[in-house]
Formats: sequence, C-alpha cells, structure tokens
Amino acid sequence: MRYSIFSLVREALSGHRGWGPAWRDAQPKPAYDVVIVGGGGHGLATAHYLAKVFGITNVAVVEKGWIGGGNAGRNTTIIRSNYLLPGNIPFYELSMQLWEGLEQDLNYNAMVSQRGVLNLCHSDAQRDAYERRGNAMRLHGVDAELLDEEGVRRHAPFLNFDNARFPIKGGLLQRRGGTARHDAVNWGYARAASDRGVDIIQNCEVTGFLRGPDGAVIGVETTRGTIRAGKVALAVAGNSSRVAAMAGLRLPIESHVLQAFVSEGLKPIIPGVITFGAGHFYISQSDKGGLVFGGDIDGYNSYAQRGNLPVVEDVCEGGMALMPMIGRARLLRSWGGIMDMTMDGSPIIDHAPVPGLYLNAGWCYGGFKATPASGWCFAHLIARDAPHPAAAAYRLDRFASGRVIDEKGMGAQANLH
Amino acid sequence: MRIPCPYCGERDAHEFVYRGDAAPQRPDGAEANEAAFADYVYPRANVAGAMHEHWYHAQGCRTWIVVERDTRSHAIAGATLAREAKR
Amino acid sequence: MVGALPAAGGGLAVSERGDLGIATIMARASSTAALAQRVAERFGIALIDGPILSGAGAVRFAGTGPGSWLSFCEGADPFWACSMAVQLDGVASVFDQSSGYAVLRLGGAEAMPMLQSGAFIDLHADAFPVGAVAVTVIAHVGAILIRVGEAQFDVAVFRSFAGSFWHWLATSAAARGVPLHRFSEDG
Amino acid sequence: MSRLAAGGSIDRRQPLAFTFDGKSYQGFAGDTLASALIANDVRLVGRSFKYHRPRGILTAGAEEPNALVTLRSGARAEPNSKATTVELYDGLEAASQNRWPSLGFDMMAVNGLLSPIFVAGFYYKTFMWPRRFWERLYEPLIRRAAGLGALSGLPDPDSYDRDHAFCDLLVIGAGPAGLMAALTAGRAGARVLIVEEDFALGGRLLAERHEIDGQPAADWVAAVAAELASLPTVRVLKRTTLFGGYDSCTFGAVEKVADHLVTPAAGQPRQRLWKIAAKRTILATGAVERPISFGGNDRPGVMQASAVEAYVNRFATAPGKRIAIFALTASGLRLARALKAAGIEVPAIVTPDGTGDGSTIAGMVTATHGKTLRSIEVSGRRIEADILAMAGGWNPAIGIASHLGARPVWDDAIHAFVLKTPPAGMALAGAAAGHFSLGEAIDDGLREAQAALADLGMPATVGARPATSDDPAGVGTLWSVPGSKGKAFVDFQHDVTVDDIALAEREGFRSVEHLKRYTTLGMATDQGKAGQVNGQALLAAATATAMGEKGTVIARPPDRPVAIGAFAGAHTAAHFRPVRLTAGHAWAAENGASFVDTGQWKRAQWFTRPGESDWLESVTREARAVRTGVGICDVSTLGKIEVAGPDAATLLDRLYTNMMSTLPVGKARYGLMLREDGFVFDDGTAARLADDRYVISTTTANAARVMQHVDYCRHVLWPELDAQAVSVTEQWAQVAVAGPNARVLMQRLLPDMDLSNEAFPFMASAQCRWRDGPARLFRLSFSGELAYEIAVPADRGAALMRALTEAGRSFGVTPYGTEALGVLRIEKGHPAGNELNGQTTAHDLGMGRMLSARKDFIGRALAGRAALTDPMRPTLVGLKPVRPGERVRGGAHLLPLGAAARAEHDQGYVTSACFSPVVDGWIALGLLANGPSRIGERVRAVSPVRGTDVEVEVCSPIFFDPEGVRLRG
Ligand SMILES: Cc1cc2nc3c(=O)[nH]c(=O)nc-3n(C[C@H](O)[C@H](O)[C@H](O)COP(=O)(O)OP(=O)(O)OC[C@H]3O[C@@H](n4cnc5c(N)ncnc54)[C@H](O)[C@@H]3O)c2cc1C
Ligand SMILES: NC(=O)c1ccc[n+]([C@@H]2O[C@H](COP(=O)([O-])OP(=O)(O)OC[C@H]3O[C@@H](n4cnc5c(N)ncnc54)[C@H](O)[C@@H]3O)[C@@H](O)[C@H]2O)c1
Ligand SMILES: Cc1cc2nc3c(=O)[nH]c(=O)nc-3n(C[C@H](O)[C@H](O)[C@H](O)COP(=O)(O)O)c2cc1C
Ligand SMILES: [Zn+2]
Repeated sequence: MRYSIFSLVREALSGHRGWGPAWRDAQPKPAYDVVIVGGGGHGLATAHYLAKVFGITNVAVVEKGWIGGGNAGRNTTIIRSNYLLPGNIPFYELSMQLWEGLEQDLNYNAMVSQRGVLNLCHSDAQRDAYERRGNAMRLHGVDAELLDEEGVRRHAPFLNFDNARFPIKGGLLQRRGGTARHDAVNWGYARAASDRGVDIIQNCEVTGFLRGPDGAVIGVETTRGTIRAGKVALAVAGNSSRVAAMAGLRLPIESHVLQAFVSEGLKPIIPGVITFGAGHFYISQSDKGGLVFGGDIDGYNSYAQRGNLPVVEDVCEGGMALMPMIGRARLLRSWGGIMDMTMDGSPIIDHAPVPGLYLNAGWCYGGFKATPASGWCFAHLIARDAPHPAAAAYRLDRFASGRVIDEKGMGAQANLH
Repeated sequence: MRIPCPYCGERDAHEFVYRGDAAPQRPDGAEANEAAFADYVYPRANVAGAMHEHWYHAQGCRTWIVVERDTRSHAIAGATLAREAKR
Repeated sequence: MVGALPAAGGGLAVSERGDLGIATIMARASSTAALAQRVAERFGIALIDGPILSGAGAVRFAGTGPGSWLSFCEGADPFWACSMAVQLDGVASVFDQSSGYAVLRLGGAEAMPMLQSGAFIDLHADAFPVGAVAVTVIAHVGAILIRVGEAQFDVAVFRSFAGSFWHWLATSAAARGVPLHRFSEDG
Repeated sequence: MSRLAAGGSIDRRQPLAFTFDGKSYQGFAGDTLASALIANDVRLVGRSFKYHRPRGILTAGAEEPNALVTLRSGARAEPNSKATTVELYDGLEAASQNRWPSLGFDMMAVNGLLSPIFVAGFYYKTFMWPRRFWERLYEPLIRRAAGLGALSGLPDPDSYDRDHAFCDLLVIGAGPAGLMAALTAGRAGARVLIVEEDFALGGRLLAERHEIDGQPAADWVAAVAAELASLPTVRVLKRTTLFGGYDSCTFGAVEKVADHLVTPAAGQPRQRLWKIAAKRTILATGAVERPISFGGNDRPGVMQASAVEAYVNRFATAPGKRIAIFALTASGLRLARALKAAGIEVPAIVTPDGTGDGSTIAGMVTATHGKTLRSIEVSGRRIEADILAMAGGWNPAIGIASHLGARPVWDDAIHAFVLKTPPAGMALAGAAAGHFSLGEAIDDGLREAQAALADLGMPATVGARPATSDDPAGVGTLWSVPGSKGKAFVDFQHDVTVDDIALAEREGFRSVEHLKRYTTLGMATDQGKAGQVNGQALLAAATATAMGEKGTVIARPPDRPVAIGAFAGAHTAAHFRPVRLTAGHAWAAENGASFVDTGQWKRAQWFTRPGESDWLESVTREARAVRTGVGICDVSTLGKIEVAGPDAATLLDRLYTNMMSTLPVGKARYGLMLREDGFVFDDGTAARLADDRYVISTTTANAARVMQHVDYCRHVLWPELDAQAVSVTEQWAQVAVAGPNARVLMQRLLPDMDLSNEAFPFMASAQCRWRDGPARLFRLSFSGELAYEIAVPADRGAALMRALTEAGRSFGVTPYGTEALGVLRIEKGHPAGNELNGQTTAHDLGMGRMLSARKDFIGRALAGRAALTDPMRPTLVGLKPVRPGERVRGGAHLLPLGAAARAEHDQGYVTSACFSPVVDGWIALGLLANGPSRIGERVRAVSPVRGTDVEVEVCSPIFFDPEGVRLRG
C-alpha cells in the first residue's frame, strides 16, 4: 500500500488493520542473479537501485541478524558532502542529491533534515584548511560557507566563546548537510526493494563461498543453506575482513569500535549538526528531542560492538568545553558500532580480486551519509561491471599504487583516520 | 579495559597508544621491493579472536609492548615487552 | 633532604622541591647488570630494574621503565648530569632533565586520597608501599608518583604542565573540602 | 494531607518546605519528592510524551516513567528528574513539564484526539509532500511537540569531581543480598566497596515488613550498617549509582554529592564520577516490578503495588483512601496486609484466578475511570477506588551484568529474563538473580561473598546466617487483559500501547529490536525498565514464538541516566585540556604578547607595541626587525629528542631520509622523516653532540608522535640497536636569535666563545656554558638570516630572554612571535605545518633529492612509487599577486587563467600566505600541479568562499636571498 496522509487516515478509521508487512520476510531460493551479503543501508540501497535503475530484480539481500541491526541502525545520522579531496567530493555530493529526493523515491519518510552541518575551527591554520576544503567543495558545485566568529555566534549563540580552552575562530558551514532518520532509511530501502521483487532474507549468515572450477565465486553458504548466485556482492561494513577472509582475501581494513550517545528527550535547543574541531565531539538533536552525540573511536581493534569509559569521558569533556549548557542533560544510552576503518580513511567500491565477487567496504565512521550513492554506484558496478564515475577512485589497488585518498593525512594507520 | 604492562603492572587502557597487529614484519629494507612493503603496510588480517598487538605505554613507562587480546571480548591473556617478544 | 614539613593539620601540605638534579638514566643494551654494579660501586645503591625507588641518600633512582630510571640528586650543581654521565660511562646513557620537571612533595593524611582521586592506579599501601614508583597520568597531565613516606608523595610533572597540575590540585582539594597548605622549599 | 500518623523512616522532627509548579508544600527529611507529593495529595504530576496524557506517580524508584519534573530553576534547572529518586531538601523547587499552558490544562492533549492517526511509526508514512515542507513546517512542529523537559540554555554553574576505587569485592546494591555479601566479605578482611543509589541502606527492606533474627528488618539493617562502618577495609558509598560495567572488571558509578542540597557549598562538586576496578563483583540490584496492561492503566492513581507498599511503609503516606489491588503475584496480598495495618481501606483484591484469601475477586481490571482514578472495572463491575495497585510480577535488574554482552535468557519458572552467564568475576545475588524471597537474598549474599573470598584465596570467617521470615513469592504472567476498554499502555512514557505492538507485528517488525525501534518501546528515560518485557511478551504471543526464542533487547550503559557534566568532571571550559607554558611565557606576556594555541602549548603570536593598531602592523615590524637588525623568538615548543648510544647514528640513518651518520660532531643537519607509506612525516634538525649522541628537533605539532615513532623503531623494529632516546623538550628552553646583528648580540651573551664565521659557521653546533650552567648553541636559520639558536635549562629560560633583551637593547633587539616567524619562513620557502600536512611527498615539497639512495630508511620503498613522484602532483611553488597590493590567502585554489572556476580545472591550492615586508606585498606558497616547470606562468588563486579571485604569478618558493648569502654571513 502506498504511504500517504490519505492512506493513514483511511487506516485510522479501521483500526490500522489493513497494513501489511513493510517488506516481505523471504525464504531463500536456491539461486539468484545477485546475492548481496549484508542487510545494512548499503546492501539494501544496492538492492533497490539494482532493481529500480538497472532492472535486475532476481536479487537477494542476506542478513545475518535483522536488517539495519549493524551500523546502519546505530550511527549518529549525519549526512553531508563537505569533503576535501577530488576522489570524494563528487561521490558524496551524488549521495546528497539522492538524499534530497529519497523520500519521494522510496515513498517513505526518512526525515531527511537539512538543518546544516557546522565544523568549528580554532586557529588560523585550521581556518585556512577549511577555506581550502570549502573552496574545493564550491569548485565541485557543492554549497559551503566560511563563517567568522560572528557568523558562528549567530548560528549557535550558546557555544562557549568566552572562556574556552580553544577559542572558536570560525567555521565551515554546509547548509544542505544535516541528518536523516537512520532506521527509516533502512526500512524504506527494504520496502522499496522488496516491492520490486528483491528477497530480503534475515537471520541468514553467510559462512562461506561457493567456488566454481576456475575459482570464481558462484554462490554463498549460509546458515540457511547454500544459495547460488551469478554475482556475490559484499556490503557487510564492520565485518568486511571476516567475510572477505572466507574468500581468501586480506583487506587494508581494521575493525574498530565507535561509540555514540543519546541524552534524554529535551525540547529543541541545538540547530543542525555542530562539530568541535579541537576536541573529539559532535552533536545534533533528534526529532524526538535526544541530543545525539559522539566523538573519536576507542582506537583498538574490536568486534565487540561496545566501548569503554575513557572515551565516554573524553566525548563529554569535549561537549562541556564547547557547550557548558549540556552539563545537566543526562546521558540516556551509549552504544558502539564496529566500523571497517581503511588505511586511508576512504571506502572501497570495486571488483574483488576473485571473479564473481564485488566489494563495498571501508566506510569508516562516515558511511551513513554515503548510503544512497554507495547503493547507486555499487549497483552500477555490479550491473555494468564498470565503476560509476563518481566512485571511480574507490579502487582496492590504490593502496599498493599509492593513489590513496587520505583526507586527514594520517597515513596507513587505520585508527588515526 | 586494563592492560597488564609488564613493567608498570595493570593500567587503564587510556594510558596507552594503540598501533595494531603485531604480526606484520617489516621486510628487509635493503632488499625488499615496493610490493613487499605495500603488503607490510596496508593489508591486515583483522583477526576476530585472539590477536597479538602493539600498544605503547605513552603515559607510563614509554615502552612498546605486545598484548594478547581477544578482539571479540576484549579479554586480555597477557603482555610482554616488544623488544623481548622479538628475540 | 627537604626539612620536615610543617604539620599538615589534616589537610594537604604541598611544597615545591627546587634544588634537585634530575637525569634520565637508560641502560645500554644488555648492560642492566653492569649498570647495577656500577651504581653499587659508585653510590652504594642496589639498583633495581622495576617501578621502585633505589637508594635513600642524596642520590636516588626511581624506576620509570625497563632499564630506565629517573635519578634525583639533592643539592646538585648545574653540571651534575654531566658528572653522572661520566660515572656511568659505557653502561648507560644519561640525559639531563634537571629543568624538565617540577617536583612537588605532597604530605598529610589527605595526600593519598587526593592523588587517588586523580590517578587510576591503586595507591593503597599494600599495592603502593613506601618506595613505590608509578609513571601515570592525572587530569591529562603525565605524572611520576613516588611514595616517599606513609603519607608523603613526590610528584614530578613536566614543567610546562605545572600550572595546570596546580589547578587540578587546588580544585580537587576544594572539592574534598581539604585545606591546601602551600610551602616554598625554603619554608 | 495523607501522611500517616506514625511509622516510616522519615524524620518528623525535620520538616522540609518545597514547591511544585509554584505551590508550596511540606515534607520531611527522608522523603523523596514523590513521597512528599503523595503526602500532599498531589496526584497529577506529568504528561506523557506523545499524547500528553495526564500521569501520576507509578513507581517508587529509578524505573519511573511518568513522574518526570524539572528540578530547580535557572541555570540549575534539571529537566526530566524522576520525582521518585529525588531526595527531598528544604527549598526544593520542581515544575511539571511537557505541557502548555498548565499541567491541568494542556493544549497539546489534542494529540490524544489524533491518537488514531498518531500510531506507532505514523510519521514514516506521511509528511513527504510537498518536499520543502519538511524542514519548514512538519519537522519544526514535530520537534516542538517532542522532547520532554527543557534545558535552561545557560552554562551549568556547578562542578563535578572524579575519584577512583580499587577493591577485592564490589557489591552493587545494599538490599539484604548486598548487605549480607558486604558484611561477609568485610568480616573476612577483604577490601569491600558497596554502592547504593538510595540515600538509605536496606533496599526493599525499607518498603516491606520482614523480620530478621526475630527483629524488624530495619533493626538488622541498622546493625549491619554500623558494623560495616566499623570495618576498616569496607567502604560504603550511599547516593551512588553504579551505571556501567566495562572491560576488565571496571565500573563506572556516580555519587550525588550535593544533589540533596539547594546549592553545593563553595568548591563542593555536585556529583562525583567513580571509576572502580574490582577483583570480584556481586550484583545485588534487586528486581523491578512489572505493570499490567489493561485499559486505562496509565490513569493517575494506578500504581505499582511495590511502590504503594513503599509509600505506606517507608514514607508513612497513604497514596489513597481506598486502594484496590490487581495482582498476579503474592506480593499483592502482602500489600493488602500492610494497607490494612495502616488503616487503609482495600475495596478489592483482584487476581485472574481468584487465588488469595477469601476476599479476593477472580477476574481482571478492564477499565479505569476518573480524571484521577475514581473507580475500576472488573468483569463489568465498577469498584470505587482512588488507587489501584498493580502487581504484575518481577524483572530481575540485570542490566549492568549485560553491559559486557551477556544475553539474558527467559526463565519459565519465574517468568522473567535472567542472566545465566554473568561476565567473568561477577555473581548475581538476591532478586537480581531471580531469587525473590528474603531468605534467598540473604543466602545468596552469604554464599556469593564466600565464593568470591575463596576465589581470592581469602579465608571466610563463618558468621551465622540470620534467620528470616521467608515469603516465597509466586509469580504469574498476564501480558494484556482481554476485553480492555480504552488504551492499554505498555511503555508509559512513550505512549506505546498494546495496539501499537500488534500493529508493528503486522507490519513485519517482528524482531524485538525492530519492535523497539519502530514503536520506541523501551527507549524512554526509564529504558523500558517498567514495561518493556510486557511488550516483548505481546510480540512473542502475536508471532506464536516462545519468549525464550524472541529474547530481549540489549541493555546498555548507563543503567540509569547520568548527567553529562559528571562524565566531564573538571575538564570543562578553559580547563578542558592542560595548558603548556614555555619558560619564557611570563616574560612574553610582560612584553605585550598575544598567544596562540599550538597543540596544548601557548605560543607568543606577536608582541603589540604601544601605538600599533592591528596585528599586521606588529608582525610586519617584527619581521622587518629580523631582516634589518636582530630578533629573538622563543622556539622551546619544538620537540627535542636526545638519541644516544653506540648505534645512535645507525638509528638516525633509518629514521631520516638523509644521512646522519656522516654528520661530524659539532655540526647540525636538516632532516626529513617519512612515514613507512612514503609520505612526509616530519622535519627538523639533527645536531651531533658527540660520537654517540645527537639531539634532534621535531615540529611542535608532531613532538609526541615522533618520540613514539623513535621508540617504535628502537623497541619493535630494531631492538638489536644499542640506542637510547628520550624527550628533552621540557629540559631546554630554546631561543632563536636572528638577523644581521645576531652575532654581535650572541657574542655579548657568550663572550668567551669564538663566534666568528670560521670558528662557528652555518650549521655548527656546540655544547657550551652560559652563566655557569650548561647551554647548547646551534647555528640554524629558519628565517634565512644570520641566526643562532641557544638552549639553556628551562629554569633559566626567562633569564635568558631577559639577558638577550638587555644585551641587545642598544641595537633594538626585537622579540618576534610565530606570525613573524611564519612571514620569514614563507619568504624563504621553508615548508611548515600547512605544507607538512601528511598528504605531501618529499617530491611535492621539492625535497626529492633528500631521499638517500645509499641506505634503507623508513618510507624508502614506498616513497619511490610512481604515484608519489608523478610530476603532475601539486608541487611547492611561490606565488605573487600580479597586481600590487592584492592579497592572496591560504586555502585559495589554483586554476589556469581563463578557465571556469570548476573542479576539472583545479590544479592545486595556496598552503600559506603572508604580507612580506621585503617584497612589500602579499606572497604565498602553494602546491601546483607540475609547479616547478611553470615558473613565470600566471594562474588564478580563487576562493569562492571568500568571493576572491586573484591573478598570481608562479615563482620560486624562495622569495628572498635565494643564494643563502645572509644565513652564511
Ligand atoms: C556510532 C557510529 C556513528 C556513526 N555516525 C555516522 C554519521 O553520523 N554519519 C555517517 O555518514 N556515518 C556514520 N557512521 C558510519 C555508518 O554507520 C557506516 O559507515 C554505514 O552504516 C556502513 O554501511 P551499512 O549501513 O551497510 O553497514 P551495516 O548496517 O553495518 O551493514 C552490514 C550488515 O552486514 C551484516 N553481516 C555481516 N556479516 C554478515 C554475514 N557473514 N552474513 C550476512 N550478513 C552479514 C551485518 O549484520 C550488518 O547488518 C557511524 C557509525 C557508527 C558505528
Ligand atoms: N515478594 C516479592 O514478590 C518480592 C519480589 C522481589 C523482591 N522482593 C524482596 O526484595 C528483597 C530482595 O533483596 P535484594 O537485596 O536482592 O534487592 P533489594 O531490592 O532489596 O535491593 C537492591 C538495592 O540495590 C540498589 N540498586 C539497584 N540498582 C542500583 C544501581 N545501579 N546502583 C546502585 N544501587 C542500586 C537499590 O536501590 C536497592 O537498594 C527481599 O527483601 C525480597 O523479599 C520481594
Ligand atoms: C540517532 C539515534 C537516536 C537514538 N535515540 C535513542 C533514544 O531516544 N532512546 C534510546 O533508548 N535509544 C536511542 N538510540 C539508541 C538505540 O537504543 C540503540 O542503542 C542503538 O541503536 C544501538 O543498538 P544496540 O544498543 O541495540 O546495540 C538512538 C540511536 C540512534 C542512532
Ligand atoms: Zn608501562
């Protein structure tokens, strides 16, 4: 059933008995044209665009748990395209444009909220770096504004301007940036893909690959049996290394934990997204009223989906330094997600070095905003066997060749990106 | 998380700087080529399970140590000084 | 030796130690035993390779890392580290740090609880007895703690951090309602 | 007033005045805000999140979903405070929230009329058209309606403290189980820490009437408290909530130090964060009573039976005059006895199967009536009651034990989730373990403490097990009442109803996690403690799955909401991070310096002289003074590492791209370090002090990372090298003395040294004496002038600055800051932080020749990759505006003339720019594709974010004295 205010009112009159499942909970078939491993945002978006844009509908998304239970369901929901390097900007801008039409495309309100993303700077050198970045964005046709201290004051008067350890000198504002309701993104993609015939198979963990005589991947072994596939596409985020290892691959990836935090519900007080350049802290407020915030990764390899107290303190210190008005707001819940941190901090969308296998990985802490473009470009790669131009830089061999996309300039150490 | 520094005793993990997998060995610098170095620098086993890894006790004895830790549970089996582990 | 502190009156007595020669001593490769022997010869001190204080006289060695010590000398002249290097020639590298640290002595019944509130290491006398040394961090400031008495600690912080460390000390004392008595070295 | 004449653990001699919504009331010491409100007959205390339904007090603990108030006012306002956990104090001020204009009459309650539309997840289905209306209309409306209380928007005026604790045994919760455990371990001499969030010890013993050793339980509690206080190894922390379990048996707790005072005393923190490392832990956090889902179960007056029991027994209040009971467990009957003992009428005890005493009604409550409760309906029959006590069964409080990932399992015997496999080192005791009787709690405490002692190798002294009046608690289940009239709530705060659960199931949200996220069940401030299991059970029933199979959601820290300020402690505002000051800081401040943050350091940025109107004027004067006279600059913040030992030279050869082993003693050399991936890591100088000793410098920003890197090489890569290294950054204050008059000045300072060009040429270094102390002298030049750097022990740093000023007074020695330093280095084309940004290669910086081919070094192999030496990479050049006076800025991008300002024409960017006094104009350094071969070409420096577009000429990055005559002079 199409979602609209009319269908909602109609259903209200009949006790909402007419709604069916948002997506079909499918049983695995013996074979598909494409099997997508991972029912996160990227896997589901890939399925949607494969079906919608490339007409490939004999597709399964296999998810080991429940869809959206990975990072797609635990991120801080920031969307932006304020990147620096030419390998990144067009891709994230494509994503931003897809966000801007997502709800109409999916007929699902993902609450894409373009209330601005402001990155604060605290020194002249940082301001120069933001000017470089803002200019790179503008040259790519992306919106960016450089704010001076006054401009920041107008945007967020509650910040600590007067007795800050690292005084605020200005900021880079992307007004089109903002947030989106993460769960709705997952469910919306699942529903749209399912409507076009994609099978969404939950509680189905891939445990191995089926190999053809030439070594090519021709299917997957799962906890719910063998599934053959013309092509197998990995979109398993924090588990990329584990799954790729089943195909004998070693990736330039480490799995790290990033924590996130939400406060009790509060009346609106924070406009858009604010990131504190000198501390490890960023914040936005959810539609429900919770302050959603986070900071740096814990820093050690982990598959445990939870972090430790020092980072909680570090993040809250940053928060209090930046906006001492949140001292009496209470932290309601903290959690962790396992991210696939690459050696240059940028993602990989490429053929795996094994025929039949496609790789979408390395999203670090920034892959939520990438969800639409990642799905779009990955679908393009799978359908056409050629990279989408916006994602052409995300090659796996860039590490060996040195054509890395290192936004932070931290080099080949995953936890520094 | 508490890390048993072989010198200092048990310390909170925030005193340490993490580097990662201790398994990759730097190729012989005089001999090895680009490919060997690229293989040393970029790919990682990224083990889900027990792993030997390098930590630096930056806010303590300023020593690099090798910690055996399970990446799924964070349970730590032990630690040695890196320079001794090498020998 | 620093003279006895004025009675702390249940509070916290803090004095700054000024006349110290300080040097980092690092044993040369496989020379820890030889270094210990040299130290025994020259200073009559049984040098221990561990986080404890060796020596009780004017010169002391605080273990700060494997094969590495921070050596303190009371009333040292400005070239003390050079003479130390000569004494230990061939068995250790010696680096002058006399100016690198601010060393505070904390005394009084509140000294231990106060430091405990800052350091996530166990300072209970059973775990951290007199003579124990720990290199750790307090309020984001690296600190070397030495228990010099039941209720007396020396705390060395890098000199550039001294102001911030003082701030922590003062606010934490206030938070505990502990009167802070500050003494300069010469009374 | 509904205060009972006698009983309770309140102190009637200590009346306390408080206000709620501006109205004055009185309670007693020992009250919570909730008990005091009840004593004052306040029934309506809050509004629900979505439908703004009137709500009363439901519980007597941290699981309270309804009675949320804003405590205090102004900057101290604390939204969403649970009235049930707020300790009453004199002068307490509280206000209801999420209502307008008043609690009694809330306009937003129209949401309730729209509730047929506002079902779970309705917003996903609408508000999509027209697209632009989301940010403009729908979202602002939704946001305004959502949220509960409001922050004041003012900085938190209070302070927060931290502390650390180590113990053999940590006991969480001081009910009978916890007290027994602490006592047992304490008596054996173990270091015990027991934390209790309440201001009183005893747990449910405060609320229930039991006997221990033939005495009222309260007496036992008092005796145990006294004994614990007397045991030297036991520490009792009251008002301390343990909120999280973390790795390696560490825990976080927060102590409310001054929350029971109007304002903290001077210096006193409001709260204190405890970090605890425990060898063993006993979780004795009790259990939380479940509500029952029937029509109108959220009406003010419907309460948990355990809460009614607490209000009557502990707080000596009568929540109502006629209290009906709807019970699935035996605790309902115990409550009836308590009520009758207190002289309160019990019009009905309702149980589904009629079990109980003779007066019990077999049946179910299907509806409630009244603005606040007036009557209930049981099987069509109305019964007058102003309170309905629900006893729906118990959920063990196991959240903390689940923080490390252990998953609760369903126990069919007690109809609750329990933790069968707690984390290593932890045991559960009492109601938390699913053992609901007092006898079991005592047994558990004793047994688990003894087990912990045995584990730790400590002999347990065998104390007697106190005798208890045991009351094995039956448990029943009833997840929803069939035939209910009106909304039956599962999650009270978030207004999740029985129907919402059914809808979610219908729409395919069939995992408990999907259910949670779709309906927001369990996502409110009580984190589902009150009603979540009921919702999960309804889902299990709807999908015909066993509870055990459906499971429950993950519990996460904090177990109870904790103020963000408490996590930040004292590290707020100006004290967020330590400040590092150089030895010359005070001197610089006296001389008019403005300071800039460089990492944690404060550095003098420029020195304002009287009459100077802006920073540029000061900086230009300083830079000019260096070129024409002499300037002094504090460079102490650069990292300094001393490397010594027989293999020091070998180590440095591997660290730097160029040769350091060939450096003669008494010389210094510029050096470049790469990362192993071939990109530039850091630069600096190495000076050889002796055959086996060097001192190297690093950039300020990278000092710690380089030290760590040097140690990595020594400990991990090449432990066979006999080289020692240590940071001496703090030991030496270092000052650059630069300008044509530098030699004269230095000669005055060091009269005994031969500073002639022959004796001490460019790049010489020496260990020397200044004022009878050690000093180090280097002939280094960042400015391009004849220059020295002199280092003295930091405690003489200020004296050195003064001595230099004094000695140079006659020829106008000028202190200069980082800004002038920047001008001088840009004029000379020296790369600094903006160029050494981790993205550049030696080739990019024009230093390709510094990569030695004669040895291995870190980064050698990968620096040779084609991609890193590609001539089309942006490479360092100088840039000069074509039109005099035009300003070029850092961050502008470089494009060919005439090309549109679009990305495909982007050829690089400006890294650093300044006003150059010697050029008398703005100059810049930039990275330009194929730069060195484009000298003389004109390009555009475009900054769309500033709206500037400047034509610049590409030139050599060295703007001044390209032959380096001056620095060798
Ligand atoms: C705390 C946190 C905050 C973040 N904040 C932001 C942000 O603000 N903005 C932003 O852009 N990004 C953010 N991110 C990053 C973003 O969430 C991720 O990059 C992105 O969600 C990853 O892609 P995904 O959605 O497909 O991943 P996931 O949702 O993790 O999808 C991967 C799926 O694969 C499944 N899977 C794994 N192994 C198997 C197997 N063997 N068989 C079958 N299925 C398998 C997993 O169960 C999972 O559901 C954040 C991440 C975290 C953890
Ligand atoms: N009759 C019944 O049906 C029934 C059911 C359950 C419990 N009970 C009674 O409850 C008691 C059980 O004893 P018990 O000791 O297991 O539990 P308890 O409820 O008496 O004590 C638990 C204590 O832990 C504290 N606590 C909980 N979480 C905390 C946290 N995170 N940090 C700090 N403190 C925390 C609580 O404030 C409480 O004081 C017995 O008296 C028993 O009769 C009865
Ligand atoms: C943007 C966002 C907002 C959230 N808001 C809430 C909230 O209001 N209440 C809540 O209990 N949890 C909230 N959560 C956290 C979830 O409950 C949950 O912890 C998170 O999705 C990770 O899942 P897990 O804890 O089950 O592993 C939020 C999460 C996100 C990503
Ligand atoms: Zn250590």
